[in-house]
Amino acid sequence: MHLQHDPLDLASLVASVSAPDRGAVATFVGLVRDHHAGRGVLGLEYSAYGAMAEGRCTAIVAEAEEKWPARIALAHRLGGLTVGEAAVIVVAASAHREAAFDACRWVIEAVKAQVPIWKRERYLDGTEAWVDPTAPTGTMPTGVMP
Amino acid sequence: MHLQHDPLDLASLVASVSAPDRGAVATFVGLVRDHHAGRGVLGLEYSAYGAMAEGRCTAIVAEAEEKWPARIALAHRLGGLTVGEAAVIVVAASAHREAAFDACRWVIEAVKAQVPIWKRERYLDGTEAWVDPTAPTGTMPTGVMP
Amino acid sequence: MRRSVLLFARYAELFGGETVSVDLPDGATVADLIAALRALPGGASLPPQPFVAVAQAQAAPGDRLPLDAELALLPPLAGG
Amino acid sequence: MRRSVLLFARYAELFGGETVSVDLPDGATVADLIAALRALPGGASLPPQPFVAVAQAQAAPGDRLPLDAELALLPPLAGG
Repeated sequence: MHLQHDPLDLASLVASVSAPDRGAVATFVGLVRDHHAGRGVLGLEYSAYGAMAEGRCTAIVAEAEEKWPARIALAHRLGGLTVGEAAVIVVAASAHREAAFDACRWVIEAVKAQVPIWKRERYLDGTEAWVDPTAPTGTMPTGVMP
Repeated sequence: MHLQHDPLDLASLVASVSAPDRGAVATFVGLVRDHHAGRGVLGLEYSAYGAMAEGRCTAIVAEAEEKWPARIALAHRLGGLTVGEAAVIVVAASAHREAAFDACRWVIEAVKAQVPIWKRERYLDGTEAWVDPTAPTGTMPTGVMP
Repeated sequence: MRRSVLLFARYAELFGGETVSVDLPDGATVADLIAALRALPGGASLPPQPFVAVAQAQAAPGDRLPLDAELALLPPLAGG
Repeated sequence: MRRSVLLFARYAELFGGETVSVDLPDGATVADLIAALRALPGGASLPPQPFVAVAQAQAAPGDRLPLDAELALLPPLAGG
């Protein structure tokens, strides 16, 4: 399972792929930021096309483990999150730090590009909006409502 | 202080540089491996030119924080370590994941190249040796003694 | 035939539910599905090439829709 | 004048202690220091260009040794 409503735990994900013959562990943690496109963010809600999202995460991990001599852990949070909470964690453990870094970076890019997850942000001014990373930067998020 | 004899704690290092406006956190953890140059490793001992090593770590962190919009945490273990323990941890927190990854990777390379720390490995066969990363791979480590 | 399409996030709000039904001819393609969705109330504000998943995989406009495949209309992804 | 040089790791074993003393002329360079160290018992197995730190910074062979600077001879680094 790569998607979970419970808080993500970096240490346990690192432990899940560490091994005595994998001395290099690269990780990426995405935290909920307090601002987006110039607006103050209070928190957000992640939702997903659950079955497809799980399937894409599993496929991404498998593809990374085929491309690099590395073991990958991947977890993405769903539901309500507040500022500072971890939204996504990628861990890549390898005998070689180049492979660990490259695999970790590739996985987070693949997650952003391929996994059907959506984010609804709540702003300081009381409004909410669905985040659209494909929208031109500087424009208002789509679907703004009070 | 970047050098410590106590075990390294990834979570507290991540927390030390995370902030609501830094949503991307890249980390590198170097663990003691169970083999080196084809030999089984039981554990190792790190020693340092303490004052210079602390100074180089501080300078590396400062240089990385100037090159990238990131905050860096860096800790290196000294003394005796067993297989699987964390020897070094780098954390780079930024608003942008590219900066976080690039800074993290640059710091670990700089640490390996610049910080006066030495490693004496203990092998399964009862021998010990100082590790020399500049020696041709495949050769025996220098200073092997029973 | 009548096909049910899964909706998520902003598109679920757009169409007012988590699924929507459309009538499609035999041999219909992803492009036909998009056209049918666009004709529904709320569908006018879909982007030119919305992301359609067929059997939980990204599909191209020319792909035919297998009879029993799960169909879904996906807003721009925002995970990670 | 007599200068003390800090030794570490394998080089401390090589010279049998954590410091070693060498006689150097005024205006001596890093290269002079290395030559003096190489002439000591154990010094023959030093590499051609060992890493010398002057005042805790890497020094080049032609650098002069300031009078009060801390001198150190460093084996190949193995941290990280």
